[in-house]
Amino acid sequence: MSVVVVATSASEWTALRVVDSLALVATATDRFLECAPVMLRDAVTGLLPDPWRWIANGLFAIVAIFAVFGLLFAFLTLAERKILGRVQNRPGPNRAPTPTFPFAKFLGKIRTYGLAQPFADGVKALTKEDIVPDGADKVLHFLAPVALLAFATLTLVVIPFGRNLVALQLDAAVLYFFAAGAATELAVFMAGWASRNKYSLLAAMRALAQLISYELPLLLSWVPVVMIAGSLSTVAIVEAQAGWKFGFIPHWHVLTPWGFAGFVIFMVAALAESNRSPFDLPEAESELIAGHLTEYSGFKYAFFFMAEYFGMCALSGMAVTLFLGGWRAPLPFLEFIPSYAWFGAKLLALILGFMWIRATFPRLRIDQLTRFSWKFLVPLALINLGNTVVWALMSGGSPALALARWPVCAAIIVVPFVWLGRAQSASYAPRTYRYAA
Amino acid sequence: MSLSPLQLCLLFSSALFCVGLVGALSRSNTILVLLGVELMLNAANLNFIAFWRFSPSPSPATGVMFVIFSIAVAAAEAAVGLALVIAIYRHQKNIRLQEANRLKG
Amino acid sequence: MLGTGLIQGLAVTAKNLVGSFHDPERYTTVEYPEVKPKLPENYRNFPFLVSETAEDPMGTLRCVACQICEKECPPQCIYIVKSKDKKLDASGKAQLYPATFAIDTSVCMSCQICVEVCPFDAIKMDQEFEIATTDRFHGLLLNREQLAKPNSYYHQIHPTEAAAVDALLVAARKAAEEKAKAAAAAKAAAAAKADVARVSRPVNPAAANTNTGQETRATPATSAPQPPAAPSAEAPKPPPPAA
Amino acid sequence: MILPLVIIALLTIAVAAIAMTLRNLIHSALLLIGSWAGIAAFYFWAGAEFAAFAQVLVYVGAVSMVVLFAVLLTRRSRADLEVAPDAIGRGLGAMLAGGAVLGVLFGAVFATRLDVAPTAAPTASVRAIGQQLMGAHAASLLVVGVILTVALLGAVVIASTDREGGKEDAR
Repeated sequence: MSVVVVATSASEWTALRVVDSLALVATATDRFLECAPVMLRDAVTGLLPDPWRWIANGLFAIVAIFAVFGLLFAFLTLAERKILGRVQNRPGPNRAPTPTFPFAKFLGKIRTYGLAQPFADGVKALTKEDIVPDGADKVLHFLAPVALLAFATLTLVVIPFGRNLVALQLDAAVLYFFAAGAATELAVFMAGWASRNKYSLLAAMRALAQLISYELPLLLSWVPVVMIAGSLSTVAIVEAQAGWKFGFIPHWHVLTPWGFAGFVIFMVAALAESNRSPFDLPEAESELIAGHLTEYSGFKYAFFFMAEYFGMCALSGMAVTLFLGGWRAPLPFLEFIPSYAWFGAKLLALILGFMWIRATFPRLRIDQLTRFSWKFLVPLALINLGNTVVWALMSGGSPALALARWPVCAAIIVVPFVWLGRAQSASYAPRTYRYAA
Repeated sequence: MSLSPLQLCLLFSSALFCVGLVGALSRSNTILVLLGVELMLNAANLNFIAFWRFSPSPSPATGVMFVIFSIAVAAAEAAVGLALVIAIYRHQKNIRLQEANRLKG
Repeated sequence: MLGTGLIQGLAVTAKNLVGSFHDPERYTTVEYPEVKPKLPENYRNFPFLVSETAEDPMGTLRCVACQICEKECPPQCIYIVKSKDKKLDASGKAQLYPATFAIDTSVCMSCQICVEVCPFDAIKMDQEFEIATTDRFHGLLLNREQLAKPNSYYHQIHPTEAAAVDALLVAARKAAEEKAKAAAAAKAAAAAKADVARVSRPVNPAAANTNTGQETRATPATSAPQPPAAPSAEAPKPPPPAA
Repeated sequence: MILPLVIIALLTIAVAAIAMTLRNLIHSALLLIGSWAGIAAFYFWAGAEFAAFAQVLVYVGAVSMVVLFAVLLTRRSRADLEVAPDAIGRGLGAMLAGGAVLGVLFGAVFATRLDVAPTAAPTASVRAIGQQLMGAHAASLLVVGVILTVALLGAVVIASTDREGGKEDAR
């Protein structure tokens, strides 16, 4: 049922070429919903002659990604504001009227729980004046949001959104993901520097320090997954999490001690990498008046926003792929639901978690932020790496050994967590002031 | 005369090398000199990949191996070099290479 | 252990998230244009003029154009022109009335000094906050007609304060009546009879708690034990020298 | 086959050359990052995916950050803005030297017979690279690890301030 087309040559890297014909889809699954996206693509691009087809397939994938994630972005902004509102015991945006242009006379204003809010925001962003500061570096000022969005979008292409739904199948897909993601901090720096604003520059420097600090735990946290799965390909990693133990416990990496630790480290680092709330120092509105976003308005600002959500989606999607079994169903009898629906559900759950965290925690100080990474997350991720080795070595032996690895590996990660955590907690103790009485 | 792809690659890398060389020799800013050196290093890496790609009997991934090690060493070099730049700056309040001519602090 | 506090925090926000859906008591906001917020009684913004009745606000203004507030107003946003003629007030006494009474709310700083100095309880603080206008010069300059609001409205927005004011007024009026009666008795005793015209008071429907004429207000200065009214009551009818 | 190579090569060289002539340090650093990305594109063209991603990850992701940090931490003084009197002479000398090296290298490339048939691209799967790294090159990998660690420590030691009692914020 699983069709994994092995990359025959490295230069054949373009386009959705996982499944090239309907026949292959039919072997993949006989359910209509499951293969609907690929069938739709083939119906569109099948009209073209063969040499053009892979380009058309690639374009189709790009359009699909932009359409799906653009729409998702629009409604995630609304969802975020709604959730933040609910957490603060207020209803959130609920007033944007749905345009009823031809029937406005009869219908009046229809307020669909604020569902039209994203479109109102979009129109507002489009029609706002695009302000470029006088002393700004005009080219870089323009380039920064574009580059940021481009890099954020690049990361989306290697994520398998469903069975056979990956825009670009690479041998080293995970490496590609983080290589493309590493470039986003460059764009943030460009934005901060080009604005010629002291706050923006400070934000740029903070962004650099923060992103360098958290790149390390982010990279270290997924290495165990690659070790266990034995591949850097996202498709293969999802494949490695197939099946159920005893028929109901899925073989997801998050359900192992090392996988759980890796997942948590990954998510914390992902929060920092996507500049989300407890770690949103580069755009801290209360101290840096929105940091590198200060001098942006209109659609460039919308681009930054879009890139943030794209990055969040990409990192959450990667977490789903690496730890939560990708597009696989959690229970065998639930497999009738199409794979992309499962992926979407997991993705939304993680993003919801991001929003929940944003609604809860106050912002860290910059020294706490870097200390948390270097003194806590990085050592923990390294220990987790060794933990995985222990796990892998113990899994080969007798059943007793295989059972014993659970407490052993759990202890290997929990003891350092408590120990390092105590030092961390001490460092967050009430601040003593040197000069104040 | 027609150039083989390998020769094109070599021309590419030598041109890049010379750009780095001219930059490293002509600029007085320490950071730019360092960047020129990095560029030269990258040009050398290009050659590894080119020879690996077009060799008659490519041994598995040797060229890539070279490049990976080279990149790692270059990263170390960049880190130390830029730390030196900051040390120089702290010392003489600018980073002009010509003025960094004293061994004694 | 590190992280327990974080989980506690997450639990609190999760409780809010779920609770706000089924428990309207949790809401800290109201859906404003449709639902008006219930303002606290002490809320105030700009002054208004108290009239006895809602039917004839101009005829029953308590204000006698004494101009104390105009002189006391720190930003000088009150403008009063006295009337030439006199008009019977609620208590049936002939009084001056403001021919023009204007407050520039763009200048007013809501200090409430005008309310405190008014000897006649004729000016009070309003709670009307939807005062946006498209004309910043004339739209914010409120005239007599716009300022006048009935006593019942005052009771609506500041119930306890209005009750206290009315109680004082009633007490003052009673004291005045008694004094008037005593004076009348004395007069009757002294100068026999034939002054029936003075005695009959107009019977006002609102008189029970709003009959607060100048006369009743002026008398406590000498007779009634009313400390709050005492300082300003020395100059009853004519505008006093500006302090 | 050849066309992408030519485009990548010309773009990379042009970007690097412009970067080396600009006076604005940030601009030249950003352009150099662009040329590093161009080199990664070349690796990709040559079929060395892993090297390309490593190049992007290390150069565009890490080295560029260090460079930009160094630029930001070293404020430029007035003296840096004006052209030094010996700059022109030095530039000419550099051009001469560079031209000479370029001539020698080009001459060597042209003179040598390198008529290798462009066979099918050799594959370097991640698995093969991993096995090589852990097998034949394990010793070198260790040495590189040591070098990186030492370099990191050395960089911290060099760049750190040695003020007395500099522990004031270390809590």
